Amino acid sequence: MNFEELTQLAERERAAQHAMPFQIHVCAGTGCHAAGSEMVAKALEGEVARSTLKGKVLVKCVGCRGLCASGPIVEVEQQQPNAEPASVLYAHVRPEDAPEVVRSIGGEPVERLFLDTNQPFFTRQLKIVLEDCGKIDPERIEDYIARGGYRALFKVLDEMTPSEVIDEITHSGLRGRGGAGFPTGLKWATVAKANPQRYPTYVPPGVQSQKFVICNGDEGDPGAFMDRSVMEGDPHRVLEGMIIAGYAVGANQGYIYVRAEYPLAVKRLRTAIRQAQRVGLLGNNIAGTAFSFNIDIRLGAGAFVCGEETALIASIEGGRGLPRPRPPYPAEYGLWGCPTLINNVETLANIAPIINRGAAWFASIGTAKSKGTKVFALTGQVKNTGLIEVPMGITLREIVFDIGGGIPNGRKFKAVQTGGPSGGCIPEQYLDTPVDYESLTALGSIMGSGGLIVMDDSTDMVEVARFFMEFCMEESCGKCIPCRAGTAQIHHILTKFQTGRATMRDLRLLEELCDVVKHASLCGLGQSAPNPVLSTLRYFRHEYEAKLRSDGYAYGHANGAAEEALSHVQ
Amino acid sequence: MEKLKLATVWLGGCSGCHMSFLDLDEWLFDLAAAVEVVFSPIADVKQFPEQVDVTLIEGAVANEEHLELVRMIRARSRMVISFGDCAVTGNVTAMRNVLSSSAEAVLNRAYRELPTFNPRIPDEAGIVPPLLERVLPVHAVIPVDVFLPGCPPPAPRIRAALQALIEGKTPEMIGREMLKFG
Amino acid sequence: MSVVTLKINDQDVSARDDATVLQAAREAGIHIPVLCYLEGLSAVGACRLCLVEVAGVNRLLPACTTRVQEGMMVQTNTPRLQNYRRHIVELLFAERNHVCAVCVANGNCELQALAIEVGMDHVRYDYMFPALGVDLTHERFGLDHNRCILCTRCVRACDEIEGAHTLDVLGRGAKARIVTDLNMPWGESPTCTSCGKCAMACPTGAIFKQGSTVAEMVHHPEKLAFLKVARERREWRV
Amino acid sequence: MRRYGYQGHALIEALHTAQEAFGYLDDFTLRYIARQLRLPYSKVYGVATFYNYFTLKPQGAHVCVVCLGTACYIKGSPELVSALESAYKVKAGSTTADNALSLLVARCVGSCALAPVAVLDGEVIGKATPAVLLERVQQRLGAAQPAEVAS
Repeated sequence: MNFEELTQLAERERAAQHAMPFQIHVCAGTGCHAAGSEMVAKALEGEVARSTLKGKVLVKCVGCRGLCASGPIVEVEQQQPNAEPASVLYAHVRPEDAPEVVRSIGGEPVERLFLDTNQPFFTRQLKIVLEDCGKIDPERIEDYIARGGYRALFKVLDEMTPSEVIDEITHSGLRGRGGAGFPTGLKWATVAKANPQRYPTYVPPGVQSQKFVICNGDEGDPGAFMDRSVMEGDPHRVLEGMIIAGYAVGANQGYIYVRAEYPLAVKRLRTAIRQAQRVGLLGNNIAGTAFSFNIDIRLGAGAFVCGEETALIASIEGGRGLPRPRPPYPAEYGLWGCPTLINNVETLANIAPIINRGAAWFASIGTAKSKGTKVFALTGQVKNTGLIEVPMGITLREIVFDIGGGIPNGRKFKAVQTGGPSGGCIPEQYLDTPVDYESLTALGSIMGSGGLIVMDDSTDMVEVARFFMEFCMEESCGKCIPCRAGTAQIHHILTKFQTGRATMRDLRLLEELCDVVKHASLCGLGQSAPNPVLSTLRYFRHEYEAKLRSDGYAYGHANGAAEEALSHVQ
Repeated sequence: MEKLKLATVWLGGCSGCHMSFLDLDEWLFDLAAAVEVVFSPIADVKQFPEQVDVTLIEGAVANEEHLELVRMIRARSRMVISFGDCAVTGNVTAMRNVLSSSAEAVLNRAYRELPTFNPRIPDEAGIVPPLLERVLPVHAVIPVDVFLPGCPPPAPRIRAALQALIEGKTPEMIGREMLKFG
Repeated sequence: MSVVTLKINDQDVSARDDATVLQAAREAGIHIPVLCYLEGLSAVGACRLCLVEVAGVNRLLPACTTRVQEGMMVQTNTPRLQNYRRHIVELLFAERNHVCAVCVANGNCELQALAIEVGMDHVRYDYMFPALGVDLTHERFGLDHNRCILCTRCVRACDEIEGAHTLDVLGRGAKARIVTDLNMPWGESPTCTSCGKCAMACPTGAIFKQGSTVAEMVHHPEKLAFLKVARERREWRV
Repeated sequence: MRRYGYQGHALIEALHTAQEAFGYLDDFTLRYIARQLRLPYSKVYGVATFYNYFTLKPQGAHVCVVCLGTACYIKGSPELVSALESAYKVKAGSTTADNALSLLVARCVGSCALAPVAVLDGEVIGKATPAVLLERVQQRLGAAQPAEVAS
């Protein structure tokens, strides 16, 4: 396929869609799917076929719309000349609502199911990564192309050198969305520069490439499902980002590492890869150029540590997912010892928009050091749970109270937890902190991959810390001692707090141990594992102290130095 | 000048540490000149005295009597020394903890499963103090000032520690001679 | 191959540019404690005892895997490092059932020696007392999981030098254990050559010769480095 | 395995395929995979036990996975687990004696907005309460074993 063919395909698809004056989008994301959206879609299709609108309404299943708690979500779109389609959103739609929904098409919306999009949940969001999620059918490449998909790839292949692509990404200020926030352009430049022959390598036969691009879709944080929604709702966007990355760094082979627990994401990515291969956007000599790029899917198998770059590589190589010391970094010494670019799903989903609209546009969004938007999975004790995308620099208060709609059941806000088991709890007094990498780190938490869990005043913060530590303990790979034995001891001490057996001595030891695990562990899992404990100790220390046993360690006290204790015998 | 009041007690251990203590041979005479032994398994004193300068605790805390005693020792002693590996780590005494976290299982194993003759857990009131669920090192129960490891601590190590204390100094527990477990 | 100069503990040291900080330090007679590292085996940077401070790097780096660089400034024994090392050794003692008094390696144990080196007079953590087994099915060797610190020296010796790969690690985290083949008794292993390199490599009393009793097991880790050189270079042909 | 040219790095893919086919990984399967990929037994065993997704024990006729991810946890999923545990006399992570039901817990099934979540034979049950979940499980078990429900 060349650019002309792409344009033609897009035109054709758009014309076909415009021939249908109405579209009904039924969310088929995991949340709505679980709420029965498949039945709703069938009912709507049947109803349309029976109605006078037959042939004028297209019913399609789309990716996540974000407001998962109100699922199944249905959107009715009406084409308008020279403007974005007018749309009406319905929540909690059941199959038996189908006749009413179809009857209302072209007329007044169904009041009972109507979801006002003029509320902060929608108006305060800014969608870049998720712009097509919930608009397009994730199982049809034509739909993606019709909305401008793969234009960025052709722009890159036809007009830009690899180093120009890297410059563009660098100037955009994009930083890794996997959690640590490493500048993406710098990472690409390092891989592009890296010499594949520097380290002795063993590349298995059948694997040709000397450099690799890996998409990290091993979203393991409990309470996070951003990457899942992107992979399920807009898989081609991820592929396009990967192909561009491959072109920029000089790699010909890519791997998407996805959790096996995400069967729908795996299925949609497989479909997307097949479709892209069929039209010549993946494979040898893409778009008739000299550039070739292939993508394979590798399944994770349930190990949180494999989100760590070097552990992920070990897993793709077919081994236990053990991290190894860095340096050398994967950018120089990665998969099978070759230079390897590893980017998170959300990072790669940002690439095409940056190429299309330019680095300056992207850099105009966000704060001085954190550009663009961030997708969060907003969950916990908050009215509107779901998937949101917000510009960097928005405050936590806006997220929790405007977008999230505040705390339900008349309870009070207590803390918001970001970054999952690697992050921390942020209390009320810091709610006006802008969301960017540096500010969250300064508060003892991290941006993380995007889990955002709201806790109300009924939450026991020591229990929260213990919960996360149990997670880290069970997910520790066991290779290095501070993480393997340290997380187990932290968990043990926290359990003592919860069973009324902790003493002041345990509190002191807990603090010392957190410092050891944080600084002596081998990889990010161990280094960040103490964060939930440290942040709750910092902001909710009184909750720990209130749990100390009342008789404490009160069986006398040590005298320590004999010089003083025994001075009377001298 | 007062003489240093020294106590030694024997909790959950084999008495090997006390044997090693006796291995100090003729230095015991020098010791006797410098300290007053106010309580010890090798002295006939029934009640732990009110005021003690230094108490050496051999053995781990294994039953309720031990628990009560170490708390009393802490209250009445200026310096408490964990004397030997059982006191410092739990050592062999604590190996029963691996078996189960309940004392019941340990008693069953020792008195019911293993004996070939008259298997029965001694249950007459007041004859045996109840076992703790888990055997604990002394510092898990009370603050300890000095740790004197070894199974048993070699006599020269005991001497070096006591010598320092007699001189009113804190023993320097450094290096293989002073610190090796086992 | 060129030579770089660096400073370790304020002492000028020169080393080949492909040397690790640990090698450079050893050449210069500067001691850095290690546990999972063994000359002759690949370095994995797992035990974290050899962590050192490098000026300009805000993380601690393992000396065994970090390459020297021109002008590097390394500190190997700061109070902070000493503190971490003691904690690490204490964590190991609390993790499984290390009872020196009844151990075959008493007096010849690297863990015990480290405890002395870091000044561990007692363990501040609660002991975990996991119930772990002992495999005595092999006719020549025994494997006591209670004394294993998961340094994987035996696994690497078995794979890298003997080439049998009878040993590996099963599970993960605190539940990880050394495993023989498909978790079968060692004595029934179809792959074990009974070469004993695992016993040479073991730093504690976890792998031992059958029949050895308290304090009788002496390991010979230095033999492995010799074998490695012999097998790789093959220069002493007869 | 052929797809990857019998390469060692295909181990995880091979384990996935085998588990999909047989439901779990038994000794024979592990042995076969090791020989086909020319990998040491201990390595195959090490990998199979490292990852949560693989199981070496057969599962029950029905599988109920309760999510213990953060969002589900703070919205009460531990109560779901204990309700099932006491109703069917089964510990989390194991299977009932009659092999009818396996009760598993997951770290996160990624449906946090529906917390608390349980997955019963692949069907996601969102905003679950102990009562609803017990009812649904009983329906499944009943369908498979009408005799037992009658008794």
